[in-house]
Amino acid sequence: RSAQAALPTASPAPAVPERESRVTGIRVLAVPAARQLARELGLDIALVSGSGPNGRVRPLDVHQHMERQRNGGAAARPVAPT
Amino acid sequence: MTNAPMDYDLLVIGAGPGGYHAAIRAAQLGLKVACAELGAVGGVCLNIGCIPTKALLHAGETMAASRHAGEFGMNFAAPSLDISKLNGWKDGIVKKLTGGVSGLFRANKVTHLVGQASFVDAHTVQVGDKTVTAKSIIIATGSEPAALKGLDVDQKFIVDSTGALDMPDPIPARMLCVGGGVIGFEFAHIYNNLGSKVKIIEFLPNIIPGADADAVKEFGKAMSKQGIEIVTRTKANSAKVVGNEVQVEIENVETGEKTTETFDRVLVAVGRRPRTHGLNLEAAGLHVTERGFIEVNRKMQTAAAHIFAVGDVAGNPMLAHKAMKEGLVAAEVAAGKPSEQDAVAIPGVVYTSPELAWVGLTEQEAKDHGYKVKTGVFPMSASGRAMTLQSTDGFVKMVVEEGSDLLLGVHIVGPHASDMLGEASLALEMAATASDVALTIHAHPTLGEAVLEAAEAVHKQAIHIINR
Amino acid sequence: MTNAPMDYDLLVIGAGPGGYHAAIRAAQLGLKVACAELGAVGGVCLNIGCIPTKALLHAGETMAASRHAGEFGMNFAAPSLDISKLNGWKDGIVKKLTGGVSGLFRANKVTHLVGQASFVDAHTVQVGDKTVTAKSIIIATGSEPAALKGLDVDQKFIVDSTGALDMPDPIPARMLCVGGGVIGFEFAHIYNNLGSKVKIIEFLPNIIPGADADAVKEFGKAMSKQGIEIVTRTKANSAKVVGNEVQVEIENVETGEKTTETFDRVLVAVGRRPRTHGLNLEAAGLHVTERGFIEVNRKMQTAAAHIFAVGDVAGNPMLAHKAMKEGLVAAEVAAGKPSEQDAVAIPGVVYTSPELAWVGLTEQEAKDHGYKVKTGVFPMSASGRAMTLQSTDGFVKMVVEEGSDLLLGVHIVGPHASDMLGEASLALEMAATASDVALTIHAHPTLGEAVLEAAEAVHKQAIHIINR
Ligand SMILES: Cc1cc2nc3c(=O)[nH]c(=O)nc-3n(C[C@H](O)[C@H](O)[C@H](O)COP(=O)(O)OP(=O)(O)OC[C@H]3O[C@@H](n4cnc5c(N)ncnc54)[C@H](O)[C@@H]3O)c2cc1C
Ligand SMILES: Cc1cc2nc3c(=O)[nH]c(=O)nc-3n(C[C@H](O)[C@H](O)[C@H](O)COP(=O)(O)OP(=O)(O)OC[C@H]3O[C@@H](n4cnc5c(N)ncnc54)[C@H](O)[C@@H]3O)c2cc1C
Repeated sequence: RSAQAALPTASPAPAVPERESRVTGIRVLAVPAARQLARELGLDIALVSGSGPNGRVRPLDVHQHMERQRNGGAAARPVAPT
Repeated sequence: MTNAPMDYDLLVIGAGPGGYHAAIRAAQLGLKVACAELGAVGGVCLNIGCIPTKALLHAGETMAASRHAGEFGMNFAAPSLDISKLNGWKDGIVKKLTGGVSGLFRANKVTHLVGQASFVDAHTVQVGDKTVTAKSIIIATGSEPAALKGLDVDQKFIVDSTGALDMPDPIPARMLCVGGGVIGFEFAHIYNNLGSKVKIIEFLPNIIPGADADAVKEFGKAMSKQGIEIVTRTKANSAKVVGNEVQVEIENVETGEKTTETFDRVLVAVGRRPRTHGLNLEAAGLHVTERGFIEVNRKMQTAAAHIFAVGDVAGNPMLAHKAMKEGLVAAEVAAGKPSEQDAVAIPGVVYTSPELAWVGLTEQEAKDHGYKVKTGVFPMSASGRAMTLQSTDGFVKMVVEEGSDLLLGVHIVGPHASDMLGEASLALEMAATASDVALTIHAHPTLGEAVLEAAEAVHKQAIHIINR
Repeated sequence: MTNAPMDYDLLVIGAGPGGYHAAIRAAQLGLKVACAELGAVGGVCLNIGCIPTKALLHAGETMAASRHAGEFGMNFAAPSLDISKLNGWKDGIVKKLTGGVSGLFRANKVTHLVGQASFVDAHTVQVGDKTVTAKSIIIATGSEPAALKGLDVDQKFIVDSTGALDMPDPIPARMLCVGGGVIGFEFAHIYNNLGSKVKIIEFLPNIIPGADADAVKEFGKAMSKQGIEIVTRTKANSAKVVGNEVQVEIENVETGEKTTETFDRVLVAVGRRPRTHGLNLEAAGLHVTERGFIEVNRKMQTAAAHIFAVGDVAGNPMLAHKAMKEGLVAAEVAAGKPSEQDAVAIPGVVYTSPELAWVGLTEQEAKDHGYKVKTGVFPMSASGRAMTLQSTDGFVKMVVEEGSDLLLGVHIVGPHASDMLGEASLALEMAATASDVALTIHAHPTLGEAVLEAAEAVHKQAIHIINR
């Protein structure tokens, strides 16, 4: 499999993104619509902090993240941009 | 390739679920689309896969239901079975669906090109005797049954999944399924319900590879109870048609012991391999992996960014809904959208009765990923709805991360298990916790209450079982 | 009341779904619990409601399935029907489930007090000839069938839902259901499948009040197609048993026209009313509303904070899963937890075939709430799985807020519709959008794909229909 691919492996098990977005998990905890929105806005979903349980990211969190970035990024999480 | 305008914005090769989803979505997004198909639209799935098996499974289950009706005083005599009508009914459903796809192509202005596609260069493809150019190309050529040395498929006595779909008259008295995967079990279930004595042999120590070990055990128990003989660590070395019978040499791969057994029909269902022959991939600068797949990234792009591969040809699991999702993603990317195949979980189903259905991580996979795991199990035997459906074998098992309560996987053996996957899949994609499921009202009396109760069981708060 | 220690931390009155859920959850949380019940544990739901109806529905559907099997060449002769065995099977399931609840009471150390409960004061209740005190009390006394003037239930010729559960031998040739609600339709479907000619009359302009208008229309069409005669704006004025027949005066409430028709059995299913008689609520300082309900807040507390009411007696909708949820909330609050009945949506189901199942807002309700509404509809006739199940009547309709894409309601007519509610309910509780559902992989071929496609249809991107 290619290095950038994070595709289903040998069994019908989930794709496992290689990057870790939080300590306890290996999944980006974001609802599908938020993941799509982040892509549309050209944003790495892993950089958005979610307001839900376990930091689950919803579309509103993505919008708020963009808002903060527009306002100078002061409130953005201290994560190195990709 | 010249600088002349291209014939199409997008050429899709193959009109199986991956291909026709790609073609239709691209057309919805305004692209000028053609789809090349050498056989029937609908691919393996509609013509000789998902759909005809489900039709036969329904027929088999109707037979089984009539037998169980005696329990509530409804006594049926054995029905007469018109096999040619059964095959015709099944074929009619296939025709309706493939005709539907053709109609959708017309309505969405997708040009259907008839013939085998073969690359000329990275933007040019020969289809039959036509040559067409396209800005983007999606390869969706699917897969075909893997052969097994020593068992020559004649589609009459020794069949692959395609031959097995043609129900013979009479129903074979003794049936052997070589391969204890999803396809093997679906056919075993069909033939068993329609009257065959069925034996399944599997090389590996476990049937249904990829599914949760507990679920597989429960599923195997239910199948055995229905009379299907399941033998693991066993292989078929050879099969010889003698008269109207097939003599099969069967070997226990642990002891090396060999026996010869006689059957009336033998199904070879030992896997599928990606199909790229005749495509002339090299002309487009593409290569396949050691296992024959075309490598892709999350945007379904191959090594050439404007050429995509989706479905069975692009990797495991070889499932129609994976092909569909990938087809949509590739079409959207070709249309300039930022889509990705970012699914958390791809469900799997064995459409027997009870069904085995799962999505997400098995308990073992979750542990292997380093999760600290809790599970919750609720047996179908404690479900009122399952009792009224005379189908109390099975359970719902939930795999959850300890601490975060994050749902990692759901494994179901039971009636309508595949219908319960909707909730389970959505829960995984939404990063739901077991509490999210447990706090959601589930209608009573439904099978879905077993999902609720399994979530409660994670917290030792199920109501209808004693939590330990 | 004295200052002496109380006998129990919690006394639950009524062992229906609301009551037994409350009792078990409270015990799980460490409370000392008693549950008073004057009849059989399990209440209406297990004994004479949800469960026995579903058992009979399954029997009826097995009969119908055997008739449709001819389509695929499986020809069944009419079965012999042993009615006493049918009744016995149904009763056996009820016994198993109610026995299960008794077992759960024992395992959870819930004391079962036999007898009618009646308040002595706000902490003291007389149960049969015992007097018990409790720190908290949950009233879960349920409901009973509403009577209809002029139609005197004799449980033989003129029956309510309890009498209708006792299948007569022979099956009545002509059956009238007075009341076109959920219960009326479930019995109509049972009797129709088992051979009765069934007529349903409904006073209101629409059957199944509360359900989405489009869904109800589709549902009514499917029921009519199966031979059930449905007449709205019509009422029964009187019924008279003459020999072995019932003569019913039926009035068209729009024209005032009256006719007399003859039936072999008449079911009165015109609603249910909360049951508080004999409770002596006044002694606890409680009162009922004009319609007979006990008013509660979101913590299920009555005017007295330590007395709770849950289930049918606490308000509409009178559904078992609402009672269960409320029972859990009340128990948790009594145990000092911050629980609330905060459900976004309480699902409703008619367990016929096809089923009608819904959760959340109807299109009209959404508009009435001021939402700008978009809908997406996907017909079962375009579902491959539905075709293989010979059940293509119906659709999935999604009601979504324009702009935000927020899911507001899901309305399903189709096979296994109740199984698809799991996903719909979770989606509503998780505040999912139509995109969340559309982006989730749904296994192929499953009925759940119709949910996915309805979500896609909201965005005019369904694959298997032409989007307009
Ligand atoms: C018996 C059986 C039962 C199954 N049941 C299920 C099930 O219930 N659920 C499930 O999810 N999956 C099931 N599958 C698997 C499923 O059928 C496949 O995963 C799915 O069909 C893959 O879709 P695809 O679009 O990748 O390829 P395919 O469906 O294989 O379609 C590929 C198409 O490309 C065409 N093609 C190939 N090469 C060329 C060429 N060079 N030029 C032009 N056309 C070409 C082929 O003719 C074919 O029509 C089943 C498979 C079998 C065999
Ligand atoms: C034919 C029929 C079919 C139905 N099908 C469904 C369905 O499929 N799904 C669904 O969700 N709902 C269904 N319902 C409705 C469902 O049965 C009720 O909503 C549910 O039973 C309500 O539960 P409850 O705990 O509030 O009360 P109940 O189930 O009514 O239980 C109340 C209990 O309290 C006892 N009791 C009453 N007064 C006293 C007293 N003073 N002292 C001691 N005990 C007392 C009663 O004996 C009874 O056992 C159906 C109803 C009927 C009639």
